[in-house]
Amino acid sequence: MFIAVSAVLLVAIALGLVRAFRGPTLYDRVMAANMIGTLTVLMVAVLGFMAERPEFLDIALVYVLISFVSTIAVLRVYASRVSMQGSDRK
Amino acid sequence: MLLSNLPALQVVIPLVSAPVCLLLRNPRHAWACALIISWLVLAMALLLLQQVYTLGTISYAIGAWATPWGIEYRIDMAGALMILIIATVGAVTMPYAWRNIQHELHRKHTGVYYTCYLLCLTGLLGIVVTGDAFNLFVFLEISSLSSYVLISLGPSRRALTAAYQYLVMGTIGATFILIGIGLLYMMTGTLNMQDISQRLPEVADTRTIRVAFAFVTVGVSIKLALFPLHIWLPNAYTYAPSVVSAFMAATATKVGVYVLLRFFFTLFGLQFSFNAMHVGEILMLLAVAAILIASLVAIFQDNVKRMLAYSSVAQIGYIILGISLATTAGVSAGMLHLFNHAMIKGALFMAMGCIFLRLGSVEIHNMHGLARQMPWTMAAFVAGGLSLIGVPLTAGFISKWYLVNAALTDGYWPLAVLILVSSLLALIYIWRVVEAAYFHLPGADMHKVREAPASMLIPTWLLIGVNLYVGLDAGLITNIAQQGAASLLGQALQ
Amino acid sequence: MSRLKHAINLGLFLFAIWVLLSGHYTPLLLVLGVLSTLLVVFLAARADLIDREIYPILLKASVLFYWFWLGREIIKSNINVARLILDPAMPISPNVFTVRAFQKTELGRVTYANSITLVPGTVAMDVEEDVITVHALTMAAAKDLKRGDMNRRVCHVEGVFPCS
Amino acid sequence: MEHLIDIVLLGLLMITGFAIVRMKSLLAVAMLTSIYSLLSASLFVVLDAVDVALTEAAIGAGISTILMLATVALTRDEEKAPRHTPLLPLAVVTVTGAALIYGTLDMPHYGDPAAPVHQHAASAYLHDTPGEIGVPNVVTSVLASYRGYDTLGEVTVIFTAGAGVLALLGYRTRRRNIQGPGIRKLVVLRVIAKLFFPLILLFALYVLFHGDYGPGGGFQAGVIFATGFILYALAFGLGNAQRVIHHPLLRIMAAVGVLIYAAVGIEGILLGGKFLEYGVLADDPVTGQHLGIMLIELGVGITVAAVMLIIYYGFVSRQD
Amino acid sequence: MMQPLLDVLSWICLLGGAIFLLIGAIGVLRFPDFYTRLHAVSVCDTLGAGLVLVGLIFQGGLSLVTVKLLLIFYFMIFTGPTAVHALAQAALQSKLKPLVDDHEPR
Amino acid sequence: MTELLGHYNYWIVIILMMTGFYIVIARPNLVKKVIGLFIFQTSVFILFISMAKIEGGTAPIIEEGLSVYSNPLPHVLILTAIVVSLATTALGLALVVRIQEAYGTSNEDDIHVQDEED
Repeated sequence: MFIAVSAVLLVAIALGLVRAFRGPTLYDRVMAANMIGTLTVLMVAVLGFMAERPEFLDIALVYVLISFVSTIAVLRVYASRVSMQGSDRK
Repeated sequence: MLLSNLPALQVVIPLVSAPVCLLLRNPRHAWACALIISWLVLAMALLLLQQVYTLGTISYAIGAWATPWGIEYRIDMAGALMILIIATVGAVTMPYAWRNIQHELHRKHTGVYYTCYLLCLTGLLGIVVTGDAFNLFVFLEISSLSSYVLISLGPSRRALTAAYQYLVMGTIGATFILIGIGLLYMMTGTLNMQDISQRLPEVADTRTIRVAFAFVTVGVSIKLALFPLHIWLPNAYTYAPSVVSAFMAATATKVGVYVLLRFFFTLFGLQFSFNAMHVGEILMLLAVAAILIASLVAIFQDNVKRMLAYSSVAQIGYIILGISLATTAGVSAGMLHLFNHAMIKGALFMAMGCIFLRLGSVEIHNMHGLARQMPWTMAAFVAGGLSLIGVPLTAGFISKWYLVNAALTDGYWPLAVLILVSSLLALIYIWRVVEAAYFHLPGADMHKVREAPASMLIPTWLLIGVNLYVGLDAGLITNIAQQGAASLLGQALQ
Repeated sequence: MSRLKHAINLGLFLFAIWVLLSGHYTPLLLVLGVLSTLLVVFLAARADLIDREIYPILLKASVLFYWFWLGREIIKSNINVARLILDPAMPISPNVFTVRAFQKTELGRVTYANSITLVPGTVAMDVEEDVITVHALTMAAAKDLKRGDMNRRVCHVEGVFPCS
Repeated sequence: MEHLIDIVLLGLLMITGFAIVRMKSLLAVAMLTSIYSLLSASLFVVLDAVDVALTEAAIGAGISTILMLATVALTRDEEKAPRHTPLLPLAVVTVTGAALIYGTLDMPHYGDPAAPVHQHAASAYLHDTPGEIGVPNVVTSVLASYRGYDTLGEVTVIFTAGAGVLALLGYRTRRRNIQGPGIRKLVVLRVIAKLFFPLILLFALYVLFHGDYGPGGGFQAGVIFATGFILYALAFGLGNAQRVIHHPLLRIMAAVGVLIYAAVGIEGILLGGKFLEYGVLADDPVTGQHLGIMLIELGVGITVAAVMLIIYYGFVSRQD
Repeated sequence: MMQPLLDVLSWICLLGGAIFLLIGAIGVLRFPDFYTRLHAVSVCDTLGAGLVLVGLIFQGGLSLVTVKLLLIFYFMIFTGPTAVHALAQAALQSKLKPLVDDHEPR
Repeated sequence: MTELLGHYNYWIVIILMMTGFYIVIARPNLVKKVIGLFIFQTSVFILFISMAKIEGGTAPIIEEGLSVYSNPLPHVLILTAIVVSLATTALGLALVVRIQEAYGTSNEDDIHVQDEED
């Protein structure tokens, strides 16, 4: 059962990767990365149960936090650049 | 109690002082801290050398864990000699650094400079004393990372690109070494060098070990700037602050050579490295190419620092040539040259720093008539240059003499000719500077140039003094080099 | 004075989390837990984050009830969106509109905006003062949101009456 | 069955790698690098390396990606085509790869319990750790005690990076607390950051002190701690974050962490043992080990957190 | 007695979650523009992830594991929409025009 | 077949390493080079971790009732190596930022052109 779930997760990650490759905008890629982050969290949790080592959940928790912060950071760093360019144009 | 922990303290004391230096906001205090530590390190190095001289190889188990499980520090004669070289150059360049750094670095960087210098010193010492393959990688990275920073602090913007280029190549080299260590670990199950060398014969005939050997060799060759992989070196030495050039030229590549020796002789063993893998022939070929090509290129440089950098590549060729013979005579000649070249290049780069301080340039066409204004600096340069060429009564002559002897013993007489020819090339490039400084009429602004300050001249002359001393009485250092070579090769033959 | 109370509340909440996470109840780890909690509360105070109670609100009955309601909404709209995704014709009609948030506090508005985003089919694109720009996948989803059911319920939770 | 996941993940990694080579937009490449890290982190979980997975995720998907994006934001986004033909690099890569594949032919098989790697030192670590160190997580015991000296080197490496970034990028204190015109609109982010900031810090400390029992330790804790502050800086502006932890304080923290570590080692010498011998720190060797490991993990955590923030501040304060 | 029931419940949840995750991923691929794709991400973030976690909670029983899973769930519920919102906001700020259906008036 | 499965991991890892290596040596953009180094190093980490895996083993955190653990030593080494790679990445990127400020470009070829003009 866990196998089936992790297989589905892998397929979903692959689909997310396709979106990350195709873009077309940066935001699509960030979105794909964010989704892959979520899927990875679930994957780690499921793997933890599969290996019967639920200590793995700590890792999943860290992933949630890190992928959130890095998504936000990407957007903020990029947004500051966009607003900079905007002010340049004026 | 402290004495028995000397091997650990040798590395840990500069390590601890680096963060302390960062905390000292006043650059003068940071400098004083670094100065004291450098001389302390030299004192410890001498004590350690004396211990090894009397007691033989020292083994120190960090954390008191038995060897294959914990990390071992292992110092034999070759290691002690290396430590002495590093510590000497470090101690001599430190008093020199103050004026040089004030002049060449932006004010806000001076504090960080001393921190990074101490870290670099830590890394280099750590590489030499460790008996653990992975620990070597870690300290290699400490020294590399700090030297990237040190180089990037140079006065022109090209220092940044030079540092970047070095970073990329250095990281490739380090990663290659890491791959090699990984493969070795995979086949032997241990990281301790002694332990690996004992377990290696069982698996020596596998393709994995051969590949591991190749990767380690290529990786270390990048670090020590062996001929076709030297491209990072000229830029790095040219654009780094002068004191950094002096320190690095005298230590960093030398430690690279030492790592190569460790891997070839201690870890893989003479038998495997030279008989099974035929690394001797390849090294000899590359060394010959390095000596000839780099010397030729050096002749056409206008920037003297760049010229000295190419000359370094050529001199590394000599050292490698000695090693490639794989005889006690050859290796000890290589190690002797390693010591001598460290002293020579250190002194020459320091002389360039003096000139840069007063002249603002190290290009030959700006040096016309300089000898009249800066007689002591130019005299130091000439003395160092003579040693570089290998004129009798200088250190350079001694090591070349041993090198020629070693080559002749093995019947490689063309090598002897090669050494002679390349000495002529060295004569040409040194002469270009001498000609400009002594025999050309001074330029219009030359009368404003003054002699370098004593704080920079004295350290320069100290290294020149070592050169001349070795040239007159080479007994002690030759003895140490021979013992070092014997301990390297002897271990391999066991 | 109330800042201190908030700080104590935060500390208790964090310590509870620590105990739940830890799973090792040796004296050493509990002491470390207390120290960690104190450090975090200190930093949060330094960062000027203890201006109101956030965590205790999350455990109020009305909030739990709201979560329950929101969960049902989420499931419903999830099934809707899933159908849209799988439909070969993909009958979507994306549209953008604005809604006014009735909530008075920042926290309330954010709860509302995040609830909008949580429910698939609508995404809060922008929050400026009390105007929320929403992107909806279908007209139906937009209509659903415009009815203002969720808006009122968030107000309820916030405890701000009456909603204008 | 784990094999299957392993194979698929490696395949995905390979595809991502190729995409990174081909992609011209550097922002896209940075995002793909982050995905690459996440995928390799999951692979580490499959391969039982939980501590490594934790670190790789925190480093690769977190701070490295942020740094890469900050750099790309300062440079031009599009990558120019190389001027030289890629034939020589291609040849070099092919030769290197071929050599490595040649080397794999005599390797022990993947997962083979009889491989030499598992016999010598490793089995001793697994066997002796409960008795000698008394810590369930063998990775922690090897990291902090058996090979504690490597970890001292590791902290020094990170300290070097901090000093280097300090030298290269320096720091500028922001007077303006709020950056960009859009900060007013960040209300959602601000509220969520307010909610999460204490939780992330607490979680970092939890990871720090539970490294003995589960995945984690000083390094991971330091990174997570810094991440919490990065989130704060993102939501409330760099100026505010610098107000909470001053730059001089960061400098001190970076140095103090290394000093704590080294001091534990030197204390071992002063108490008559070897450098980094924790056994002599207390009457009972196992207690001494515990104490030593805890202290050095603390040192690691402090330095890493400080250096991460120094690096982040350094990069972001260049954005003007 | 309870165990088989819990198992069945957990399998149902896991399977359902997996299906929603897959659908969400397909949506991310199929939807025509960035803003519509965000809705598909929402599907993954909410019901997909939620059901999988609930399924795991049933497996874990009443223990610390459950607490950690709940904590993950809690984190996800807050971070997911915030990230999606931040994405939409950033895209809007950079003048990325949403695809709007013009058949029906606003 | 066993040969293939037994080495599959290593071969893919080698391809990954070479991908990163290729980026470093073939691409002129300085940021991309650093990214290449990052990929190169990360792939080496996978090589190490692969060799630590034991068939049927589990994470090396000792627990009652489990007997087969994967090898902890490579994990420790790679933890250190990850830190090193982060330090390298940070320094490399900091250098790129400074080069960009000094040269106005982060393309190696353009920098060469500017250097030759000096």
